[in-house]
Amino acid sequence: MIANITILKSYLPSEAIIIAIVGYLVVFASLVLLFWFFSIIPKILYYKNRKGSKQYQGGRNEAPDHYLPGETVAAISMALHLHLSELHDEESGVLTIKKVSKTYSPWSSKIYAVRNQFNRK
Amino acid sequence: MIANITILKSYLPSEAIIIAIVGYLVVFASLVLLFWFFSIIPKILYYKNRKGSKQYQGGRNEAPDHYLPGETVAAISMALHLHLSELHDEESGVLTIKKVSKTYSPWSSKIYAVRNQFNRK
Amino acid sequence: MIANITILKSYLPSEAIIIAIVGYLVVFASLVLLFWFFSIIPKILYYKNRKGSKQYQGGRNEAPDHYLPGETVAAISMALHLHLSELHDEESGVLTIKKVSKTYSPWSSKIYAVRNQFNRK
Amino acid sequence: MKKFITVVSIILLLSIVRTVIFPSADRTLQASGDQEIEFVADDSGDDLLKTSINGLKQFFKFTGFRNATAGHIIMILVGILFIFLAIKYDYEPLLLIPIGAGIIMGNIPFFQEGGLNLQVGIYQEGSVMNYLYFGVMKGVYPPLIFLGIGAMTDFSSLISRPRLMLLGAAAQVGIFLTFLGALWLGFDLRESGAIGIIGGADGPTAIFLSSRIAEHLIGPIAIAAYSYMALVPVIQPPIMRLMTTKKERRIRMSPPRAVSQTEKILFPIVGLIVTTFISPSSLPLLGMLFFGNLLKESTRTKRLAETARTSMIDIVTILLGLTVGASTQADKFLTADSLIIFGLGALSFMVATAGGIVFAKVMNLFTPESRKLNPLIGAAGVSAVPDSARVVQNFGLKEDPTNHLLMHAMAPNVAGVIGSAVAAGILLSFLI
Amino acid sequence: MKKFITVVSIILLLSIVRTVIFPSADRTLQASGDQEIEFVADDSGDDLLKTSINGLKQFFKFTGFRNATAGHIIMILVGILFIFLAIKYDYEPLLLIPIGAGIIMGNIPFFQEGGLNLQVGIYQEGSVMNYLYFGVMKGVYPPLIFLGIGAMTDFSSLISRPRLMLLGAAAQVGIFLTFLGALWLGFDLRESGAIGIIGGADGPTAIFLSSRIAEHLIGPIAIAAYSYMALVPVIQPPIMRLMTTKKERRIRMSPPRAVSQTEKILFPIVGLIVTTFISPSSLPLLGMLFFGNLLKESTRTKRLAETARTSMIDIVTILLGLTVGASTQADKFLTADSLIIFGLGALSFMVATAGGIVFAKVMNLFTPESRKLNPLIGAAGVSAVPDSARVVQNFGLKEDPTNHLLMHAMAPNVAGVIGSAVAAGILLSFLI
Amino acid sequence: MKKFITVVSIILLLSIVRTVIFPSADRTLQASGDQEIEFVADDSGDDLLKTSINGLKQFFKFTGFRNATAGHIIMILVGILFIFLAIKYDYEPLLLIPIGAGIIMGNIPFFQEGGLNLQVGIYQEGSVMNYLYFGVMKGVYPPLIFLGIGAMTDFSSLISRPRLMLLGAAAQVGIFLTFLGALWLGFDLRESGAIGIIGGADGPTAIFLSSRIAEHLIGPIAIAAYSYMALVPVIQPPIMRLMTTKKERRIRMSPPRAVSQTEKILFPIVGLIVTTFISPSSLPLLGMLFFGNLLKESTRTKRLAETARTSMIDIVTILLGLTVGASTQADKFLTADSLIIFGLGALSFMVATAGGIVFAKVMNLFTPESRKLNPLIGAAGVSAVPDSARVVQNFGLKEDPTNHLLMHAMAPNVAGVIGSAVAAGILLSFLI
Ligand code: NA
Ligand code: NA
Ligand code: NA
Repeated sequence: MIANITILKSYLPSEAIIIAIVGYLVVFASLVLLFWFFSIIPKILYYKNRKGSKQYQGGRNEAPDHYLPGETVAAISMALHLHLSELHDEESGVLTIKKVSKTYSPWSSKIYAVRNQFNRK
Repeated sequence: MIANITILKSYLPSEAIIIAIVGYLVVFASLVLLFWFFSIIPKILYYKNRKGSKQYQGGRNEAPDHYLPGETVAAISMALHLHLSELHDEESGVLTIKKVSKTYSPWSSKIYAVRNQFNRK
Repeated sequence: MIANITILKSYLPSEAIIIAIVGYLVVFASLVLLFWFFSIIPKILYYKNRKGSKQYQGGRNEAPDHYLPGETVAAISMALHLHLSELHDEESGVLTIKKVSKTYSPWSSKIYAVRNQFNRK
Repeated sequence: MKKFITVVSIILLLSIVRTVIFPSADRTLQASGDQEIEFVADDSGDDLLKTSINGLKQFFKFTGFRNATAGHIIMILVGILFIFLAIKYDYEPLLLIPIGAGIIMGNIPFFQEGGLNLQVGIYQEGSVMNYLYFGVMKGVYPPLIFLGIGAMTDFSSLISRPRLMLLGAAAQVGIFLTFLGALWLGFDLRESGAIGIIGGADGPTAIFLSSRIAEHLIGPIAIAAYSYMALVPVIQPPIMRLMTTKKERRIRMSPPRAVSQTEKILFPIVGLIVTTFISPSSLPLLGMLFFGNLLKESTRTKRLAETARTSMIDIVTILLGLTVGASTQADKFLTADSLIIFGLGALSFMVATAGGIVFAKVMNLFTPESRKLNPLIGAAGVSAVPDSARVVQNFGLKEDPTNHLLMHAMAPNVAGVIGSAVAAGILLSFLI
Repeated sequence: MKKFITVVSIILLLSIVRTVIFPSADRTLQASGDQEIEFVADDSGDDLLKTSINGLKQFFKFTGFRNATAGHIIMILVGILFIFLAIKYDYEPLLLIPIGAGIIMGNIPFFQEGGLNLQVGIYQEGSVMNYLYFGVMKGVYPPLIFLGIGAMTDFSSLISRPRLMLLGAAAQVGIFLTFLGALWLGFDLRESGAIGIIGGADGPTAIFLSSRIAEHLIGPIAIAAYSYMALVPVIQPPIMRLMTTKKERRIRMSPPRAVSQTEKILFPIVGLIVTTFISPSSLPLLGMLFFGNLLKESTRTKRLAETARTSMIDIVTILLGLTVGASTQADKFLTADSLIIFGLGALSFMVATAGGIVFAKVMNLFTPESRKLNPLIGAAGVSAVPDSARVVQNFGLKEDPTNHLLMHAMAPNVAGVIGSAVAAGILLSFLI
Repeated sequence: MKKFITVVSIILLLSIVRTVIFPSADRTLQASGDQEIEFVADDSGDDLLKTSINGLKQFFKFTGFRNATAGHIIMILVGILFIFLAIKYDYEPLLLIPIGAGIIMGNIPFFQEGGLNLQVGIYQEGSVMNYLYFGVMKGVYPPLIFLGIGAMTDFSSLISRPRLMLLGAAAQVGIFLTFLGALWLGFDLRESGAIGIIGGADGPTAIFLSSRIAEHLIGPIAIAAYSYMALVPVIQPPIMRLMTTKKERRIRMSPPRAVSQTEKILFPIVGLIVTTFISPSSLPLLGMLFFGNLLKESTRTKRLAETARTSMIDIVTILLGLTVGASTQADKFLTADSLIIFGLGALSFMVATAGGIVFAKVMNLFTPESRKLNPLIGAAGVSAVPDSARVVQNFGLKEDPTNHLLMHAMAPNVAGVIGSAVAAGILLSFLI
């Protein structure tokens, strides 16, 4: 990196290099800060919950009862995902089905046209 | 009211007091006019209907057949309302149910994320 | 037409007549061009399809299997259309049904009001 | 009781605030000194009742009762008529109800003497209606409506029998003859072009063209276009009867062929390029129309097409209808010009209908018996989608209850939309 | 490996491009010469680390940490409080969450010394928030919200018993007394008018009026109006207890009559004409309200009504809430005026509640026993739809668990919306 | 027959009107006298056919056929290619189809010699496209898109394992190296900043930043960003293969923990405050992103979130895609700069991918065996949500068909969006 910078420096104004370095550092800083917050927040919430009613926590988080190992769920989710990505999205899936059920004849598309266009403008 | 005004007058420009009085009167005037119109309109309509076919009126207004005493309906409506206000609104009710059926595992929210995000932008 | 133009000419600037003639010709030209394109395109596509896999064409166009004579479909579509136009559009049809099922009592409209207005603004 | 104490404490607090922050309370009087409230001239009279009456009088000056003219009342009645026709006879309610409400709103009389701008009227700078009218004046709403129309129109009837497109071209004769007629009646070239487009029987196109070349006529042109579009079931049948023989009206047409999805995808792309190369000025309208259709037919962007043909077009329709209606403010609208425009509009719809029918008959001269056209469908070439296609269907059924012309009429019907947009583009490039 | 080669080839290509197209690479240095990056003053020091630290310092100047003041922190906490109240207690969440988020966004501290415009703040020209705020400043959003409200409101409770409308008029006394109170506290006439409208208990109306006559107070007025609308369940019950006897609270009202669809269609048309003839300046609000209702009741334009009450109103609500929240930028918002406005706002809600109740009692004096009103429903006349009707219902149930007042309270509730819009129009015509 | 009489009467009426109202019909000639229609120079020739041919010639001057250049044709073909790729291979169709259609519409050739403004082109004042392009030029559309993205994104993958956020930071190295590369190739500082942001792999962010600091490059930068986002499945896998060992690619990661609703609600609030305190200039993007997410997670504003992620984002996507596409008008777009920008864009995507992977490997050095990261998920840090997460998943499955990385990759994927928005903010505050 340093070597790189030395090479670049002959071509580049140093303010640019500083902008790049500072910029990259700050992007890190902001996500590190977020990381730090969200490492702490659950501890605080958990601490609060432990002190509060046990039931509350249960209400919030029924997971333990229905817990499924992550791998299983991942597999399920993948199956779901592949299924969904085949249909592009739920909505377009629905529309595709409609469309198929409508193209039973050379005329069908016009029925659709009529239905749509009678609401026109 | 007059006493009030006298006290205020030492502090307030009289145009302000007039604006207030005229303003309040006019608000009343406009709603009194509406009141007057909608006291008369049903009479005109009813008169017209009575002269017209009896059937027409029946078609418009099947209420007599299925009439329920107001108190009963109010009770029903209140039950409905309390039920609905618990769910915030129909829509959010639906979504809440969906959400519940989805949080069966620590992973579930991400399935949702995947489904949503694959349509992204 | 020519006679017409002669009569008009005494009243009209000739540029206007030219605009009208050229304009009308160009409207024709653009639709003739489209006509010409879409007379040719299916031939190209059909030629390509004939050279390609027969199955592809089948997949695209299941019509032959379920073919219905155009007259029949037209009749069906007309029935559909009359049915739909009676309901104005699908949506309003649905809403009409809802409305009917709601006007069973003098109070009913207010239940609706409550349900609607609790989401207000 | 707790609350009563709260009230009292708030009042006390506010009193303290007052004396601390504003030691001299005359800030009010000074500030109001330069405002133009003049009804306190007889403040010295000291009679509150009398001054109040003066105040009421002053107020009355601002009411609609005081500022109303016969024109306002006439226009409000017209607005009510539009709403009545839409509700009672279902004439294009999606347009006539917003326009009717707009006419009423645009003709509520308000005080505008001495150039006082209360920011109420659609022509007053800073009013809400004026901001919403911007989309009409700059021609932004019509292309957005075309986007939605494209996303809801199925062009397969056209694709399957492209020669029917020519009927959509033929009916545009109404545009050009009306253009000449308007000139002959004394309108200038640009005004005549905008008036001519009423014959295109297409509301957004008419608004778009007039916003570009005759802004001051947007109101009457738009109202005429939409009125006659709503009245198509009244205007067209007599012309159709006059121009066709009984035998012609009974001609049966063969069913169109199937159209593949590839052709449907190609149509908007080819259509966009071909029509706008010929008439680049039609780009805002035709570009959007075909873009919307591509969103629909691509099968990959269903959610965009869905939004374009529902919430997007609805929002624009509401705003367009309302502001076009409101633009009929009596003092600007009730002129001899508006009346003449209405007369010309009626004529142009009749001429366009006749033009389509005649051209269908001409085409039949060059067509073998088996592929003859029923000349009635030429009447659908005026556009006014889909009402004129419906008129053709119903008229055909009267002659022969088994002869369904609806599907055949849809082709010239949508071609008429393209045709009038091209015509608008040409007029624009000659007259801008 | 193939890709590695691609990378290398692209780099080579770019290098060639560089030497061919820009023979002298100093274009960069020249171009950047006139830019205002000053942290390279000690470039001569040549120590990259040192310069980097300078860069970091320069950067720090721009962060919120450096520019934050106590005001920013207070306002961010207020924003969080709004969000908390909305989520925890369900107080008008559709408004308080956008407003709360807006308050936070409007109070992120940014560098603006020396007039530098980073286009971040809502009051900085060219910023995105500034563009979105346009709809608030010009009063365009409130009428659009009224359009949606009209399209979702059922006025049949009003139509069936029109005399309940008067309660909606009576409660507007809060507006005019607050107007006088604000004047007395030293605000000028226009400011007082805008502050008074808080007593109308209607957010869009308050924003609309203040955008016209006291633009600099939009923030505090809107926040006060929405805050107290959310707090109606806290503010109203004590007043209701104070002003009514146990016997009055137990009065049962007879059920209203059925309303025909014709009446429902006539209501928006007649309502529009009557109210705006009296107060033409209310046209933007009441015109839109009744137009929306006509879309709903005409039964012919369901799709437009549906869009108006869903996506259209939602979009406007998001933008309105967000920008109204963001307009509370600490340095403009945290003033003594804002505090006084909040105090006056609380009072005006109480006065309005009392006004409605008292008037109901007065009406009872002239009413036969069988048609007596339960004075509690007068409290619903403040508007704050539908919360104050709910408060009445719950309060009534406490006295008599079988006496449902909700339906009766809806009538003054929606009449209150009309009443405060008329009041806003009158103030506008006097004070603009 | 009745109608025939009507026609005749209308004509008669109009004739009378003409003679009464305009006694001298030369109003037309006068009015048209000052218009610039010059093709009647040889009117004296009196030969209508000849003059008509002149008219046709005049018309031809305006057609696309006459004004087309090679550039226009090339760009139209590019537009068709975009549409083809989107439909055939499903590459980001929601973007590529509007952009492709926009490219075609923006490159329909029109007459603009002598400064004549036909109001057709996107860069011509007063054209519809120009009005719609406003939202791009002023950077208004991108924040609205972020609002919708926030309302559809579930951040729980991030919340449950916050350290994965760092991968989203690491991949932004592409931005800063591309920035330096662009400078080195001769662009000035601002241009280089805008070009660098292509490496952020986030279309709205790229458009937002370039609209602020390099307006003239919006077109190529946006097209490059979206093109490479669509091509992520082609660009990333070779880099992923090159930078990882077989063993690394098979690392299995433990499932994340459950996330409570409270944490989900806190995330947008804390995220908004933290990131915009560090980089206030990112407020328009990140503020909207987190606000949208708050609407979603608050559970109280479902209807607003629903609208934000459906009709609102769809409308903005349509307008953004279309106008960004149309901004590629050949004479402004086909420059050496655009080519270089495309080259740099490709490089920056590769560098960003590598940066994410390398950083994941570095993190593994400091991580106990049980919590090791699969370095492939680093590649998802470039953002390009959700395509790059999908690429990671598919690539992982090739190595081990039971190792699902999708869920793990979502975390750096959404963190990458935040990271590039922060980077955009920093560049903005340095370069504005
Ligand atoms: Na037409
Ligand atoms: Na009120
Ligand atoms: Na990124």
